[in-house]
Amino acid sequence: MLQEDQPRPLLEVRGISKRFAAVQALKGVDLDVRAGEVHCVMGQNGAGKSTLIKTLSGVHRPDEGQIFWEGEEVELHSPTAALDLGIATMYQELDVVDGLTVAENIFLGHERATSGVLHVKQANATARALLERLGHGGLSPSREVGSLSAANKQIVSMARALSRDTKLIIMDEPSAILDAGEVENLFRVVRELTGQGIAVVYISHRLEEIRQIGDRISVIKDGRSTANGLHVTETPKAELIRLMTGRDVANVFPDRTPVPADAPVVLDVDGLELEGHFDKLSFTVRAGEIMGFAGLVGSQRSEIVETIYGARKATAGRVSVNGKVLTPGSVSAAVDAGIGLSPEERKSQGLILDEPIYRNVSLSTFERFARAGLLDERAERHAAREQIEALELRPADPDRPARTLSGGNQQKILLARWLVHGTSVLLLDEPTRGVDVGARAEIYTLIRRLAEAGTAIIVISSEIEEVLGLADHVLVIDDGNVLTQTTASDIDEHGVLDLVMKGSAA
Amino acid sequence: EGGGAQPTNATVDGNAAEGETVVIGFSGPAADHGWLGAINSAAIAEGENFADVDLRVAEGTNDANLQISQVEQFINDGVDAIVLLPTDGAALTAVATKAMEAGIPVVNVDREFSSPAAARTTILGDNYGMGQSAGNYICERLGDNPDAVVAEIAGVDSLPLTTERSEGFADALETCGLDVDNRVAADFTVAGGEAAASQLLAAAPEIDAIWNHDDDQGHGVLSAIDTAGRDEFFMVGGAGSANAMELIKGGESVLEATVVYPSTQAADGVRLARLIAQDKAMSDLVEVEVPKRIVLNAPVVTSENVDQYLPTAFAS
Amino acid sequence: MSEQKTPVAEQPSAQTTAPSPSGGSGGSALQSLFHGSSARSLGLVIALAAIFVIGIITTGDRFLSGDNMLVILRHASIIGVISIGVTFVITAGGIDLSVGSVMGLTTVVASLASVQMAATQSTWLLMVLVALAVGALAGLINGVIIAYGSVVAFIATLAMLVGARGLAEIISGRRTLLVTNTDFTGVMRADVLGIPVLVWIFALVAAAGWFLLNRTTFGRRTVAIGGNLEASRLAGIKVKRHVVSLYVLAGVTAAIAGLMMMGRTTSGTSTHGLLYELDAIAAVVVGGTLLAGGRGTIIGTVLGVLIFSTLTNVFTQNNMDTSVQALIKGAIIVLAVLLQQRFAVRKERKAKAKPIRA
Amino acid sequence: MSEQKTPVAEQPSAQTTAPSPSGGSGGSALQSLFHGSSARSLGLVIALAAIFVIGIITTGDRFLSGDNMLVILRHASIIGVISIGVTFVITAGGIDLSVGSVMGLTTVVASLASVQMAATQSTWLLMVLVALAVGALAGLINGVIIAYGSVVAFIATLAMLVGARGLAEIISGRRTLLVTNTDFTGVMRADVLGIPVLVWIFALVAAAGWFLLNRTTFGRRTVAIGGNLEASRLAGIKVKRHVVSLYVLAGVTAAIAGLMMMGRTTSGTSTHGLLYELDAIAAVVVGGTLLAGGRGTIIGTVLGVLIFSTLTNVFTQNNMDTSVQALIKGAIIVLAVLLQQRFAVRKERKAKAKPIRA
Ligand SMILES: Nc1ncnc2c1ncn2[C@@H]1O[C@H](COP(=O)(O)OP(=O)(O)OP(=O)(O)O)[C@@H](O)[C@H]1O
Ligand SMILES: Nc1ncnc2c1ncn2[C@@H]1O[C@H](COP(=O)(O)OP(=O)(O)OP(=O)(O)O)[C@@H](O)[C@H]1O
Ligand SMILES: [Mg+2]
Ligand SMILES: [Mg+2]
Repeated sequence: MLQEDQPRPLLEVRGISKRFAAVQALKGVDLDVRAGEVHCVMGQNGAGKSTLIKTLSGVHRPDEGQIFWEGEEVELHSPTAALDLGIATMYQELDVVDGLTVAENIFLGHERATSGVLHVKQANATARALLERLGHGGLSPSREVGSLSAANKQIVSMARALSRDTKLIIMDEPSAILDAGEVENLFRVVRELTGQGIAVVYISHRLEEIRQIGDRISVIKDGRSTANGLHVTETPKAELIRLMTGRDVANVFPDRTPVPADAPVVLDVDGLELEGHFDKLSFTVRAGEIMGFAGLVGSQRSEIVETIYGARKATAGRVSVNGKVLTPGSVSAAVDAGIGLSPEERKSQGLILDEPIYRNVSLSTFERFARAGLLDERAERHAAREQIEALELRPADPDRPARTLSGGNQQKILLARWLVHGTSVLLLDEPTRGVDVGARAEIYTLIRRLAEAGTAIIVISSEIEEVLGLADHVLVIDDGNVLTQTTASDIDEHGVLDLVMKGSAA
Repeated sequence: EGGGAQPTNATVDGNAAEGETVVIGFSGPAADHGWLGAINSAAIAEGENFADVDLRVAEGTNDANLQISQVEQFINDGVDAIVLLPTDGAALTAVATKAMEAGIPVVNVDREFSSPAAARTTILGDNYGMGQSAGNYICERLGDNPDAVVAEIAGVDSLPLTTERSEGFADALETCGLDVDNRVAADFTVAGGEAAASQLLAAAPEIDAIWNHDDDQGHGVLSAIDTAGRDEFFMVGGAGSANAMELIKGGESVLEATVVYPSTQAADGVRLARLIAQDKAMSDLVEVEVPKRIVLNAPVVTSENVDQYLPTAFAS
Repeated sequence: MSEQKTPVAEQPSAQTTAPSPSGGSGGSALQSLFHGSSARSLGLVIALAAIFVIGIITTGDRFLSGDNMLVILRHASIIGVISIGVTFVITAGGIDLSVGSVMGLTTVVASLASVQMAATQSTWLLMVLVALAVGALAGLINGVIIAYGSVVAFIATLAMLVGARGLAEIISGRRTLLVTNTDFTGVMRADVLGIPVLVWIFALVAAAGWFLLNRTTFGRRTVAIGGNLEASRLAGIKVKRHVVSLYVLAGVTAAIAGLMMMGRTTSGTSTHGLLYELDAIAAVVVGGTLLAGGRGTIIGTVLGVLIFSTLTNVFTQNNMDTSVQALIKGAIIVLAVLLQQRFAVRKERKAKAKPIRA
Repeated sequence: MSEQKTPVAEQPSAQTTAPSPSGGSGGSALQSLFHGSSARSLGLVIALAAIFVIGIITTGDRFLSGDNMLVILRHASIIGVISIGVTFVITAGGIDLSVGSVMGLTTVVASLASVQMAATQSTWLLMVLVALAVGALAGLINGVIIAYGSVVAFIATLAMLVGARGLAEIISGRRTLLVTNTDFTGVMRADVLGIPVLVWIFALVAAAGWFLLNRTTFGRRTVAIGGNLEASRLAGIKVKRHVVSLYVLAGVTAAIAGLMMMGRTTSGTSTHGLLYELDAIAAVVVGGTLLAGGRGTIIGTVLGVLIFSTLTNVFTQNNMDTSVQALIKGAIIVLAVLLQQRFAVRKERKAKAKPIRA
């Protein structure tokens, strides 16, 4: 709660409510943010964090409640209104335009121009300075954003927020697609900002990060404030988790069950090569084994699993599943052979946002619920519902369009898809990106359970801790090359970081 | 034009005799319906008839811009004569004038230029006259019944020629106190005629006479009449296709008559262009030059005179 | 982020198109299916009713007579069959501009003297087979160019529009070929239970289309591909193959429409089907199928076709000038879409009013 | 992320279309701008060159003569100007089917006796103003219906296509109106430095279009809206207003084309511009502008227009049957797009071969 001796808050939110069609996303949320602080907003998936910040950035109009900016009540009826006040937002979903250059993206909406004519040089120079300040001086301002990796797009998005004359920067899960090194860099920038008196509202599901960077914390649960302005240093982790989830979660990785020595090799990757990305890659994954891919963002881990899956056509080498060699470049062959992929960008690669949950769950299997091409929706729905319940997907309504789910729950849909399918190899590209603590533990348990049932699993994660905690074996990858292959217990976070730092310096 | 020599007025045989080879450019609208298809085919056939004619045919188009550039191309190529059936007479006047100024005689077919200087010779079907002929025929048949219901199925309504035909029709009907009670427009196609006619028949439960502007779309019109099972009226066609004339000859159809709109205009144009380019004259005229303007008749073909017209009718 | 490639106009509707939740208690599939489109269809039904009322007011009983209704239906049937095929293509996020042209081509080939001669010697079904084969082949070419050649559907089918018309002209020698096979015309021009065969065909194709789109894996794949092509591909759906089959389907409906046209006009010519592609797309989109793909409704398409055909009928009944018709038609297209959207929004609002807690 | 609503055909090309990074060392903006489209334009230049070679082989020097080049350019100029406007609309993810129709309407209104009379009494520029006003107004109506009425652009402009043609017919009484103002026709039909005014206008509009698209906020926002509408909105761009202005722009280019047509034909009629919308869209997309929006190229559009117009010229030079022409044209549309994609892919491969770590 706001203390009497504190200065007037920069931003004050009182009793904000917001309803979408059938969902009451916010039911009276309070928040106060002071200049120069990092204010963390926490809550489970679907708690309403993104909705809250969208009301603060003028995207959604709240149904009820008031917003005060520097003590004055304001109405934010458009993104421009918020930007004009000095509120800049990095949205959870990447908000860059692929067809424009880095500099053009940064200045989109407030272009460096005289009567409409662009100052390309000036914009590029300013952009370069901004990028340098963000520790990414190597990113060319004239490069087209469509050719950048997701992490670099995030940098562009941050540069855009910084390019405005802002007093408050809202970051909705900025670290979700960043690796350890990038997160360090992000924190450096955040500290620099707060040093200048700029306030930062920071949303993340990574509790460790909050401890490192946050000053105060507000917690939202089911659209209601359950805590407001707690001091980070005074709030134990367990307390936070209780405030978010209403219960205790042991946020530990499930115990490993040793892979039997005679477990058969399920996935055999032999001399796989994708021109321009990686070459001569060989490794095997045995039944019941979890293989972790560690590495920096941009180390081509996604490309590797996508090539195994046939989504990209390998230029050389072969992939076999249970001894059966797969047709290169054919996803359907891979799926038929029993491989499943949960892709990196779930919205664009994974989900049909306007279709109901159950159809998203059954996207790879609906043929199974058909006789002579005629769908048995009852059976399909039943199978989907089982997984929805098993994964505690919220809302548990199979007919709700996937678009209206929170990020973590959308991720669960993808897992449910392959659970219905029952694959023998599961490729998980960033499976816990944007997933809350509670759900994370559930997903870890689930992955482990699948492994115990004999599934061979590859997990890519930018959180080294997660790779080490979850996997049996770890491949440390840099720029498409395997630096080390080792059992997870033989290496620690620093070991991995040292390896990749050395690798990329070379 | 024509060089220095005096045109010669040879006999028909003399005119047919092979002369120096002339290049004739032909450009017309897109052959998107039977009559225009026949116009094109007849022109090409006429060109092939003469060993001394090298006929260049430009892509049929309904776009004045494209047709202008085709004529410009003919001018550049220095053809000996141009036969032009314009998509729109007024729109092609300027470029035709340019051709004439460049010394290339232009034979204007069917749709008249807005300036007499744009063509060496103009050969026209008579659209207004065509409507008049149809109207007069209907007047003759129904003149004693001022309450008679007359319907009209026009062609492409956006074309000026359709407006002319309809005006001629309305004016002729007026002379016997009739008017057009129901009017629909099709698009010169079979399908369009069918669609328009079936709607028309539904809208007018009792009809005495129908004038349909085009025999090609008339095939569709007759299908619709057949489908509706109606026969209380008689119908007059337009353009004069062979199919229509066969039906008139057979006498079983509601189609009693058709107004000829010559589909050989462009072929005539090619002939005249050849004569002009070779400095010949029209053999049946005493005049030693090809005339400036020829308006073709729009006769009504009935079962009585059909045999006379069948040979020149076009197969749609 | 998903808004990304949506056409400009989609922006606000994207918010309102989320199919309504069918209630926390889990309504049946049937229920949810109808729910989704019924609100939009209601707008169309109202538009159609309004046109009917105008028809009745201006022309009285004549408009409502059984014969006139059959005129409307017969007129709707040919474009209707094409529209069913186009609905599938558009639902999958594609477009087919060549249907009218392909239809013309099928009528020309099936009316060729040689084909008709062979048909007379064997059975009229031969003409049907030939037409279907031509339509399927044209669709196959479209599909392969689009799916395997990665040419945008708009351009690939535009090329087919131009090319098929040219081919039809060459084959027919730019003449109208008469259909003389009386078995064929007899069947196509007959009535069954007082309803013309053409109308029956339309009804059958529409019913089959509804079933295919809503009840089969084929339909599910179509919607999935239109909703998110990349996700469908990564889920293991053979996207390219399916896309090809969609254009083949559109080609086949064009061929069926061609056969109906041959029956209706007893002729085959390259001008059959001129500009039908625009009429079909207009009917499909006015009907509520998303031009961007991911949502398709056969019922909406049928209503869309009926609206246009009834409109034409009312115009003719009132002996209206063709230019004025065009002006009014333009206005009505916009109004019908606006009306349909209004209802979809209302539906959404109602859902808001009785919140369902998940 | 961008795949979602992309039309079916985009799938594989979406992977290959990522413009090449212009090098980590930071090439100049100009360099990167040209880089992006140059690979695709190369394919077009090759296609154009191939048509030229065929022209030269089959017709020799006559084809290459300056006069013939001017014939090609004059023909290209009118459709070219329209295509520039359409490029903007398509780049923003929209479409405008009404440009041809609106062009016809502007010629009719500007050629009305009353307008010409007033122009004779004052200045011929009055006719220009009237035409521009009509075009802008039509575009405004399109834009408002699309942006504020949320009607899909395809349908809204289809309605305008039908409606504007009807209105033009009513106003002109379906007659061709003669342009008698000799000041106007004098200017429009003149040559400057041996080049026709029409060609100058095309060159100016194209240059202005290039500048507007690549060097101004307006252009960059157009790309942004086509590429990611939601992101554009979040960045504070007034998306609706911008969309309206895009359709106004297309209307204005249609009006300019109308004026050129009036100059060229010395007439105004409702049939001017018939089917120009399809020609323009074909030229724009063949030129390399993404039909789904988010990438536009004026240079590509100009090349696309020139390809079609040179092709027509070569056809006529060779006295080719019109139906065969249609067939070949269809094939060439597909080939041009395939060729252009091939080059884009090659470029991409090259870029991949030397990965750049940012
Ligand atoms: N446009 C929308 N339409 C309908 N419901 C929505 C919409 N946006 C969000 N919701 C719903 O509002 C609730 C809050 O969502 P929100 O995205 O704010 O959650 P979040 O706290 O950001 O979750 P996460 O951590 O997963 O990002 C969820 O139940 C979600 O399904
Ligand atoms: N379309 C593209 N064109 C050119 N380069 C690209 C393209 N997409 C990605 N890259 C580059 O390829 C590299 C790999 O990118 P990506 O981020 O997908 O790797 P990753 O190992 O999967 O990382 P993550 O840890 O996020 O999974 C990066 O250097 C990126 O800049
Ligand atoms: Mg969120
Ligand atoms: Mg990746």
